Amino acid sequence: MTRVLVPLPVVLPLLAAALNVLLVRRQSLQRVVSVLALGGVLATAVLLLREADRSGATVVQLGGWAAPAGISLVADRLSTLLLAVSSGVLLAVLLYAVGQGITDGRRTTPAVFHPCYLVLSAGIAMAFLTGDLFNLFVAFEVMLVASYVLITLDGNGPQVRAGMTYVVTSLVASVLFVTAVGLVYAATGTVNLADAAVRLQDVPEGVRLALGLTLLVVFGIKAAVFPLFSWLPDSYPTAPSPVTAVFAGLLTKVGVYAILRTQTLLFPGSPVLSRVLLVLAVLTMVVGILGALVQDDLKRLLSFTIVSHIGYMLLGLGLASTAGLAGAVLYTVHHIVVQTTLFLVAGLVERRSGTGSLRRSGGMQQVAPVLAVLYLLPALSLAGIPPLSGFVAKLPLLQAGLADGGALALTAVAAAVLTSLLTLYAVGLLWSEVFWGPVADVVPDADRTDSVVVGTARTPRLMLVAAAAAVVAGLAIPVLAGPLYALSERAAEDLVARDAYVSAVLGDGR
Amino acid sequence: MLALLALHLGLALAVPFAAPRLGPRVFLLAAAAPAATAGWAATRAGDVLDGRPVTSSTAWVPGLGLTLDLRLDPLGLLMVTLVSGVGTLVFLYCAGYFSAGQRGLGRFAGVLTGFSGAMLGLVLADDLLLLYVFWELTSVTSWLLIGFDDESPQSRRAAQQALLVTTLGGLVMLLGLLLLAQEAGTASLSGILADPPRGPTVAIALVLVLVGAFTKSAQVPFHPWLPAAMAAPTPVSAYLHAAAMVKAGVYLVARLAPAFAVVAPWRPLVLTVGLATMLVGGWRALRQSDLKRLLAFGTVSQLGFLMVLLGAGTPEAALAGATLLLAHGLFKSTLFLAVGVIDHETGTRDLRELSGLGRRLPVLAAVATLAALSMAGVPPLLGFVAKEAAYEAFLHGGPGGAVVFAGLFLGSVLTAAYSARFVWGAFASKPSCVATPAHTPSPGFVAPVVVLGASGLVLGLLPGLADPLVQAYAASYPLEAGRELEHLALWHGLTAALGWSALTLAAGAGLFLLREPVRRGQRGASRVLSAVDADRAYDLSLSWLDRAAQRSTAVVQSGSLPVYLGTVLLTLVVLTGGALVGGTSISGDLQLWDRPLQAVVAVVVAAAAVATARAHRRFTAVLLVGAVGYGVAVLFVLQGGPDLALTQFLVETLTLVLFVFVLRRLPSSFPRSTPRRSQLVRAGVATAVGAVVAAGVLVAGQARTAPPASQDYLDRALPEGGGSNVVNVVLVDFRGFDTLGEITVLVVAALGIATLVPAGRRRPQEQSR
Amino acid sequence: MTGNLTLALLIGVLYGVGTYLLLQRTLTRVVIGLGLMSHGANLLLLAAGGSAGAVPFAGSTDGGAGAGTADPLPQAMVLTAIVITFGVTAFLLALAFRSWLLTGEDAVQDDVEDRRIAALEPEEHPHAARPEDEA
Amino acid sequence: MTTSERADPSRSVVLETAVRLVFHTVLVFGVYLLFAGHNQPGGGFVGGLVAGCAFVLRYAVTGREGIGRAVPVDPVLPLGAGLLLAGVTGAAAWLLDGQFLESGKVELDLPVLGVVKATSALPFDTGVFLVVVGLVLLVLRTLGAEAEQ
Repeated sequence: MTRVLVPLPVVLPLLAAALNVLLVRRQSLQRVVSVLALGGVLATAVLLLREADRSGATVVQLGGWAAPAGISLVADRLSTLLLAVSSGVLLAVLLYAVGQGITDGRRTTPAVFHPCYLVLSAGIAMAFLTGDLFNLFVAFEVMLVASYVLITLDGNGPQVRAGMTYVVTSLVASVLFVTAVGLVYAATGTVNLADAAVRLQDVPEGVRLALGLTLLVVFGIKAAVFPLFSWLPDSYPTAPSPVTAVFAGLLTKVGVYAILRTQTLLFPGSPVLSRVLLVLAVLTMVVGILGALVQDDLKRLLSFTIVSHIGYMLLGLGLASTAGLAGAVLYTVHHIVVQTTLFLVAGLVERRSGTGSLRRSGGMQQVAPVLAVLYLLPALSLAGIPPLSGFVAKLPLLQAGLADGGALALTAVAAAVLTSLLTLYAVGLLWSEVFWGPVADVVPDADRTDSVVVGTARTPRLMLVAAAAAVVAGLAIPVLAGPLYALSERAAEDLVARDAYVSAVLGDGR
Repeated sequence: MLALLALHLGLALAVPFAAPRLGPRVFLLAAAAPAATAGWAATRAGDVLDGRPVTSSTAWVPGLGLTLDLRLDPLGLLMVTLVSGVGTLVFLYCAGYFSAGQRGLGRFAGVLTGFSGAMLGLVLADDLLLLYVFWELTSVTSWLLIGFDDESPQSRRAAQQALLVTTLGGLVMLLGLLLLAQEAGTASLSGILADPPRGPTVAIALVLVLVGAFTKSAQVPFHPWLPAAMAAPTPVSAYLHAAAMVKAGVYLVARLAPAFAVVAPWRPLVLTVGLATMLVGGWRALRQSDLKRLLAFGTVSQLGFLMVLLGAGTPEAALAGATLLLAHGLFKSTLFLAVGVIDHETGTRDLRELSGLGRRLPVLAAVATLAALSMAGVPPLLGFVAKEAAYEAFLHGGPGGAVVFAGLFLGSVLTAAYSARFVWGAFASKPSCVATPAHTPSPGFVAPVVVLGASGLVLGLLPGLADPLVQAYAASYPLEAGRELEHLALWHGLTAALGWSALTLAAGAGLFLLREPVRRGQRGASRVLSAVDADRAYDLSLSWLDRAAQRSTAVVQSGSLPVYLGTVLLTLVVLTGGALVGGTSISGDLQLWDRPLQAVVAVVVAAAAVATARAHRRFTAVLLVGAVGYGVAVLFVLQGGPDLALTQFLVETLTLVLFVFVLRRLPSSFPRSTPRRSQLVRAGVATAVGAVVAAGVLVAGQARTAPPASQDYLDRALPEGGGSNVVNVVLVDFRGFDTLGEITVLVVAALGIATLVPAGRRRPQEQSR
Repeated sequence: MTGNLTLALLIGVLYGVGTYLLLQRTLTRVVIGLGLMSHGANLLLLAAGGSAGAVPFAGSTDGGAGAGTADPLPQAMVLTAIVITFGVTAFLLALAFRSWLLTGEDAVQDDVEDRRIAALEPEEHPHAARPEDEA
Repeated sequence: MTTSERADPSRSVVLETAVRLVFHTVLVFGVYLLFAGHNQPGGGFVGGLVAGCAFVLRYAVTGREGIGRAVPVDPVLPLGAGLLLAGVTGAAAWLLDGQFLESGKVELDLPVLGVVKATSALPFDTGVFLVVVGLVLLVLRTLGAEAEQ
């Protein structure tokens, strides 16, 4: 059964996307196809996660070609966990988008939205599942090209300008990715990750370090790591709300996943890489959150918090201990859910208030108390306020950092704590400006980027339900934190004991 | 105990929905939670005082040491009395305080109930991390409650200040708690206290924990948030900012002191900070005209007092501290609630405007005076009993010796003085102003105040009632054999402490009577001291933070794509290039070319590439880039890839066509290029990138030892893949998944082009709205 | 594996010129720069497969097993990369075209909000809301 | 470009006729490359690109309308169908107990033709071919048409 289940999260949305391309004039059918496909992906992902947690990594050799001749898909704990979480998020955002589309009656774009969204989902799944470096490049391209279209969906001025920044930066990252693949192939003669892991042992330390750092730069761009993040806050906020939400939650995490996977599998135990990661973690956290403090736009402020909190995941990775990795995994899960939720809610707030400007809004607590609650919970969670998911996810990172005890690790812990405080300051500022205060008069922005925003529009029920579901999912994380952390720990142990991964892919002969 | 917490949570979630129907009576519903808790605690009191604490344990995240461990012991019981006992009365008071039309009533009631639950959890938690959970929850609920009047900028600022300061402390404390748990090998509070770890790390951990306690209990220099928090409705001030939440820091100190007061920096730190707080608070209280702010600074002062007593680490001081904890909870909430009644009935709480209220509101005046006397330490009230015990503890060689005692004495004098100022300010008839008109409060509104005020008197007259409770806590200190703690009493005989008490009251009275010269002196002093104003320091640090944020963001977020790309490529140069330079070398095994023709083509391609950069006309540049593409195709042929070359050739042609489509509409020449210097910078980055990549190719290639994974493709392509063109077999079979992804890219790119450049004749301006 | 100096240098030149053009403000130049860099990357990938060799056709060389035959795997990967680059470049050109339609300029535009924030004079924190003691 | 050509009708007619002749030849060559690709240089991409070039040639002479006449389908159709075909071919292996994308030789015993052998690589490559052709057609319809104005 696994031979069907493992590729399904990629194949199903791809086929559905192809179908949706053909259904370009039948939007109601497109919706049905999309929802069914992503629902199927979610179900598959959950099954795969259960299977992976029960009996370790499941490997499918595509085309029946044993590794390293063909492409291997590997469903281990880490990949299936992230797959399951992202499928859920993708489905929730899809419903939100459908809700938005129904009421606003978009004329130009929905025909393209559905196939692109499904391709995005396929690309993300492909990136999580693949065990092949070049295929990972292809997965990134699949995901990215869909994101290019989605981010410029309305084709208006700000979107085209921001899209340019986004597309060009991503293309540079893609060229560098090909470069890195080329260098890895030159040094090892393989692009299969497990095979490369074995062969890299014979590669001189200096070359290995150079390869590791090159890949780090490549994925660092996607993951929005300091100093490679500046494209993100410029480009994400202009996209339509559901698109921003899914980008915010997922795309950077695919970069983080790629860093996690390649660094632990290909370059384990390099002290230099660890140190570089920790330094980058500190800078990413602090510089990112400082950026959030000076923003006036709702989504821009939140975009900087994405950047900042990527630092937490790097911190866990840089510590290179099982506990640190477990923390990084759990933090990734938390951040996917919470950041997506915040952008979904931000979209609702913008619709309701007619502006994304902090200064110009106010009193939303009186106007829309439900939105206030929907914002407050994920916002406090992001700031790591207990007992919400951000706290539960931050805790293992702090513990691991303190247990490490090194000067750099302790600095990183201090930076993490400072970032928590400043995040609270930032989301508190947003709360204070948008939700508190006298009710602001609605003055719709002149340069509205999201063409569907209608000031004080009633919130469509489906959008609200989708956002609320995301909030509830965020609340479920701390409730289920016991098993979830145990799972993250097992996933981290898999990452550290990479022999299991290697032999699962290459067969026990190696 | 978990059920009680759940009850709080359930009611907190329910009351906002009940509020529209019930109005202010919703507080009577919400009061069920603290009332039930208080009732439950009363039934368990016997067991707890007999040394059988009530415990419960539920798993949460075992991997992280997070456990829902709860434990009710004597100190917990004392705190529950304040949290739930006083809490119940405050809830009842709220029903009279708020009017039916109050905006946000349900929200307020819900958050207040939530706070009550969080505070209960805080004092019951027997797990360090669980304690932190509730600790931060009280901060958040306090933030929301202070910002209740959210249309006032003052409220919003005060709310933010309280949140930031207490959370800063909380986070520092979290690090301390984690270190402590790490050193002890457990996060269980009772476990750590039973077998306290020692060592330099523990000392650091304790300092971090104390920072948390200091911020929460408004100790110098973190105190300004507390007076500012008076922007909250009065019940909040009485409950959170007098009786319950601000005691959290003191509670934590009281909790840890028996085990850790002997560890090096604890005592000097706690005593210094506590005394400073006591004096600063008392001093500032003396010059307030707003009755609530007067009480707030009084609270700061008393919290310092409590910090000294409970952190000193002797059983005698602990006994006094526990007594004061109880006394302060009672008298301070009484006073706040009384101010609330005054504010409610007269519309002001400025003591310069109030006059003659003693006659108009006699019951309230009597109760409030009783509470103020307790605060001042006048017999026969509980405050007096507590202060007697405190003097007793430090007179006979307590920690810190004479200096600490002198500080306590001075602080108590100030306390007596501002207590007098309060009573005078609130109730006296002042010749300078007319009698303030006041409504008569309903009996239900004043009743909770009376109960609270009277309990201070009752416990003062019958100290035996409170004695077992505080004794049980003090017993958590190891006591030398044969030594016994004194019991609480009104009359210990003619002791030195009694003398000092009398002196305190006399000096306090003197200070009050001389209030005009004191006021002038204070004004002069405050001008000198304004440089060290902690509240200004808060504003300045926020300003500094904003400036730092603005500057750093201006640098990293310039908004310019070339800068971003330059940063990305430079990062590559630094990291990859650094690794290449630092750890690798190119040695031997190099050849100029595989086939000489490669060199010829390469020179042509390179020349075309360089010419591209120098081209002034768009079309020229595009043609040159096409030439580069065709040249690369030739190189592909030379390398042994005809398929590749064919594809490259066709793709290059189509790309050219595309360029032509787009360029047809653009001006034929590039705009003038930017200044020479910035071009030089670009050229520098470009050279570095080129060098790093070229070096990378050579170095990486030399590292190869094993034959490539593709070596058996040639053998397997025909028999297993069914084709002899190996590259095609790789594309559609070995690596067909790549190809599937690749055509997906093409499909989506096509869709994207279709949305950006619609085939219909619709101009973008029409459809961007 | 024997290094090929000519190819390495050419790759370096392509990356270098590509970078130089990428850092310009004219959109067309940026696109061209990306194109040059992609050419460089494709060559690099191919060079990573080792020396030039015979066309990888099954049965084209005696003994089959790789001796003197070019590595087919990098070729397949380069082919994939070429086609992907083509698709994405087409999209980028469409985007550039639309940008030109909207702004009338063939230039990379700075982010407006970033410029605004970078130009902000940091304002003093509002002390107004601070409660004061008795005068 | 186009305008100047239209201004000289005689030249346009000659060119158009020439291109019409070449057009079909190139198109057929593209299809040939698709089928030959598994054993000789070629394949779905190359075939598709060659066929695409045929359309470009045709477009250069007749413009957007000419393309519309030559291929009277929405270019979205080959795009979707190609992707679907490639994907379904890959998934069909599941029905035969194989891995995704596992190639299979199907031997069909047809009434007239007898036993016909086909590898699954062909429909897969045909999907690739269709997508490439669809992309070129779509670009001609949009960017090409827009630039014509």
